[in-house]
Amino acid sequence: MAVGPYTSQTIWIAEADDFVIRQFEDVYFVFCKSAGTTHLLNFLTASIVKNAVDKPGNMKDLYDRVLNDLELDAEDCPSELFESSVVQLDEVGLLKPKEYSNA
Amino acid sequence: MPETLISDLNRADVFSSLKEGQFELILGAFSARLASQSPELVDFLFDVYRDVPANLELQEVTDIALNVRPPNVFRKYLRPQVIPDPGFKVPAVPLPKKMAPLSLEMGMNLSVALKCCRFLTFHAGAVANENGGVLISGASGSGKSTLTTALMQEGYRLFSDEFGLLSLDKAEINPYPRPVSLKGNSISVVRDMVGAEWVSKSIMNTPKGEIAYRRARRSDIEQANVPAPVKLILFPSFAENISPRAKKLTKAETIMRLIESATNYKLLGEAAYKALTDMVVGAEAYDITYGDTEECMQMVRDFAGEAGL
Amino acid sequence: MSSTEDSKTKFRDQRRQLLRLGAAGMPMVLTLGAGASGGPLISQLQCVITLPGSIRILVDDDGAAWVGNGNLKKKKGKYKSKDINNFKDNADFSFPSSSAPSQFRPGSCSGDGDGDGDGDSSSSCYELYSLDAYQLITPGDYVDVNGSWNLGSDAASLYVALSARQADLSPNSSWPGISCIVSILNYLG
Amino acid sequence: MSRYFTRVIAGLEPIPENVTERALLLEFADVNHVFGRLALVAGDMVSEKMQSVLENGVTRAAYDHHMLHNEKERLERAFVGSGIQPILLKGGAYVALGLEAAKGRRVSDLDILVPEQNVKEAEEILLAAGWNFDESAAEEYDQNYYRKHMHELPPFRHSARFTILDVHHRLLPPTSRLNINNKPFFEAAMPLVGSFLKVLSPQDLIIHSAIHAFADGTFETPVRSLIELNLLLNDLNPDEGLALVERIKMIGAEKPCAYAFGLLAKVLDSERADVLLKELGGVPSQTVLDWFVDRLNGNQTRKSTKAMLYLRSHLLRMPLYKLLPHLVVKAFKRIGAKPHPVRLPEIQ
Repeated sequence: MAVGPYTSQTIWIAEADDFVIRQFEDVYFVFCKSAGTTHLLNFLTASIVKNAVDKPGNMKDLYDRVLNDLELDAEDCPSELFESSVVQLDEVGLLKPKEYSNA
Repeated sequence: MPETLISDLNRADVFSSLKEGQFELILGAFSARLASQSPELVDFLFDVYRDVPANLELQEVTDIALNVRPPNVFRKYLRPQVIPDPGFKVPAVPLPKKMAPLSLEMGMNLSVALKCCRFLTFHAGAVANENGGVLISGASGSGKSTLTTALMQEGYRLFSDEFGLLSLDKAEINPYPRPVSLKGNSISVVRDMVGAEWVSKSIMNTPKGEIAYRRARRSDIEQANVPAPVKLILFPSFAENISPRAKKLTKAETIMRLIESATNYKLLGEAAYKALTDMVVGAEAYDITYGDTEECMQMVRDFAGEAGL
Repeated sequence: MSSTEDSKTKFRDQRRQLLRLGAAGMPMVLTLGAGASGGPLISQLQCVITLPGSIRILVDDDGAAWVGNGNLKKKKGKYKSKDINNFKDNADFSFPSSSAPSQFRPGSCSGDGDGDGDGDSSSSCYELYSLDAYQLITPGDYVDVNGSWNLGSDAASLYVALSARQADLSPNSSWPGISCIVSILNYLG
Repeated sequence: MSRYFTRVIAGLEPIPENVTERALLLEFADVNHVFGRLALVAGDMVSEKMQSVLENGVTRAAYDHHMLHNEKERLERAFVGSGIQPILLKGGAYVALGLEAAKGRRVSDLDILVPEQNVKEAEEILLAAGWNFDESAAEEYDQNYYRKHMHELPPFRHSARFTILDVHHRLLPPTSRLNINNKPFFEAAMPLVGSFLKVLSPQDLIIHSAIHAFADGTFETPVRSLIELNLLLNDLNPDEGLALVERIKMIGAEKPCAYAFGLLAKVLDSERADVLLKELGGVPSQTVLDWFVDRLNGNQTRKSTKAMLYLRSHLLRMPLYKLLPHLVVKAFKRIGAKPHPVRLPEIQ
């Protein structure tokens, strides 16, 4: 369930200053300072956040970069899974749309 | 000023101090101000808390304030009962007057669990030797108290059978050596293990069945301000007639489990996250299933050795 | 194939499996320590009371309460005194005044036909609550993160309030769910 | 003792030197939900031990503020682009505005105000964004009850975060005897900097706080309410202060505000409140004002409390059976139902 409206053109960003990330094995614990919440990410969602920190982008852009980083193809990681992962990150406040954050 | 222990005090003085609500108990991580009209509580303090530093007049504000009192003025005359009153709203059941000690212990535990934020608080037993500490995380009935007692017998200091208190600035646990609470069958197991003189007389027919307390040793109390780095984390579970088995846990699994067993993880935010992950980095963790305390201890000894304890 | 490539393949396979699970709906983000109460899961708080049969609770304006399964019908907002007395006489449990918290007590109170002794007098000084047979009540849901009771004004909340009162009056009674409520009242320790 | 402790926590009296009094002060602050406030007032003027005990209150308030920050963000995300700009109320607004009244304050729920004509749409937006009606109010009866009689929708609870959100469309129920003009609140609401959300004007914050404390029925956290009102009032600049009385009259909140000012003058010696009270023509009833003072003093009945205070111990506690009704007062509006998760009635 999306937290709010977004489109394919929405630019997603992640604010690195707001996180404390610690990796254990293939699992990432992320503490979100502003919200005071702890989240567990896997390699996919961790890569999404990392890419959105380095260079915010729209859904398609992030999708391409993440697949490239993880050496995966669209068969391994369908775009629906990618989009639902972005929405989950939005839900917990680790990603947000850029136009919203500028408001 | 040298510390006064409860055993140094006069019984009548302690009782009148309790009546005045002036009795100050100073024990490791937390101090407590106690008030009570119950002579049973005085007996209990002189037995189970005899080596604990205390003052007849309040010297400082305390972490915990507890009034072990009859539930209301009228009930006192109708049917003697006591209720723990930690000075804030908690669900508590009034107990018969003879159960005042249980009421005290429950009230102190509730206060620590719900009120104190200075440490990341795990629902866990904790002990340590000169090389480091062991955290024993488990639900009621997992044998936390029995294992804590068994490790004490092996030369470990008692930190607590109920709370692992992790500092927020470094990966150290802090002692709070209150008496170890024993239920049902574990009472006789522990009496055999440590000698009957170290275990209080049983309180029968409590809402939790038969209860007794294994006293902290003077050496535990004397070192109640000396923290220890955590080296070993155990998640025991007890089941009758089961052969012992253990599984080494990954760091990630350990972190997730510990977050679940912490009473104030969310509350403490970033500090808790850092302290907890730091602690797990420096410790080995095992899930243990056992049906016999000695068999379990054999495994624990091995793990402790590997962890450098 | 070299052993490093072997482990690389295994690693990839594990990741692919995780992605398949994700596509099947497994969450890819997990928020930790977000229990319903905002606090830790305390096992004693998880116990559930299953009501053994349908239960009715009658509350008067002083907060006294009677618990039974008798029938009571309201006419024009009032109960017949005869029915009330009958319910009280057959109640399985009764509670002294001040037992039911104020939000469960009848809002306004009036009686009529009083004193003529024909058994037809009626009163609005009562409120009746009903609980279904086999209804599940989780008293722990009514304890908030600070350890305070947080009751609504529904029948289940009333049942929880009276359970706590019963634990106070008689922790060893046959009140349905008494051990659950006592374990909550004792949790920790 | 309560008046004295309230004044200490309001920063009007020094922290007592006597250890027993200090211990009682800590308990008083805890019971009255102003522990974090006391921590601020005490600062480093007290012993290290007392500071470390008070730190518990700072931690709890910090947690609440984080939670609130998060909820506020989620709310913004939900409403962005909808054209509806909810107005943050109460603690949520104080925290978002960084007001003095927010410091050390605990906040458990988020309260928002939306115009009545937007309520339906707001409800749909919230349901779509993961808020559900709290189980305790999910039944049709309660839904109808809320919609008909209350000034808010049934409480929402977020399905993943379990936080509670109260959506108001007016500041008092239509059935309230007090006839509040709601329109000016909406008209004067101001944008919250860096956000899609709005907040009430500085004067309206005070008026709403007074309405909430004195007209909502219960005066349930008297010490906290009073200290909050005092801080809000102190934040007004002189011009805003002068305009306040006109504003109160326009809104029709003379009564709760008179009691608020009366109490501030009486308990906290607030000169500003005294001036405002005179402008309003005094309190409607001295007896009612005294009753509020009694509540502040924790009196159930005057006699019994006097006796209690003489016990010098912290016997302000109540037995369990009295505690229960007391505790549920706060929950009174959570008109409940069976604790089953119940399907929502369709929303047309």
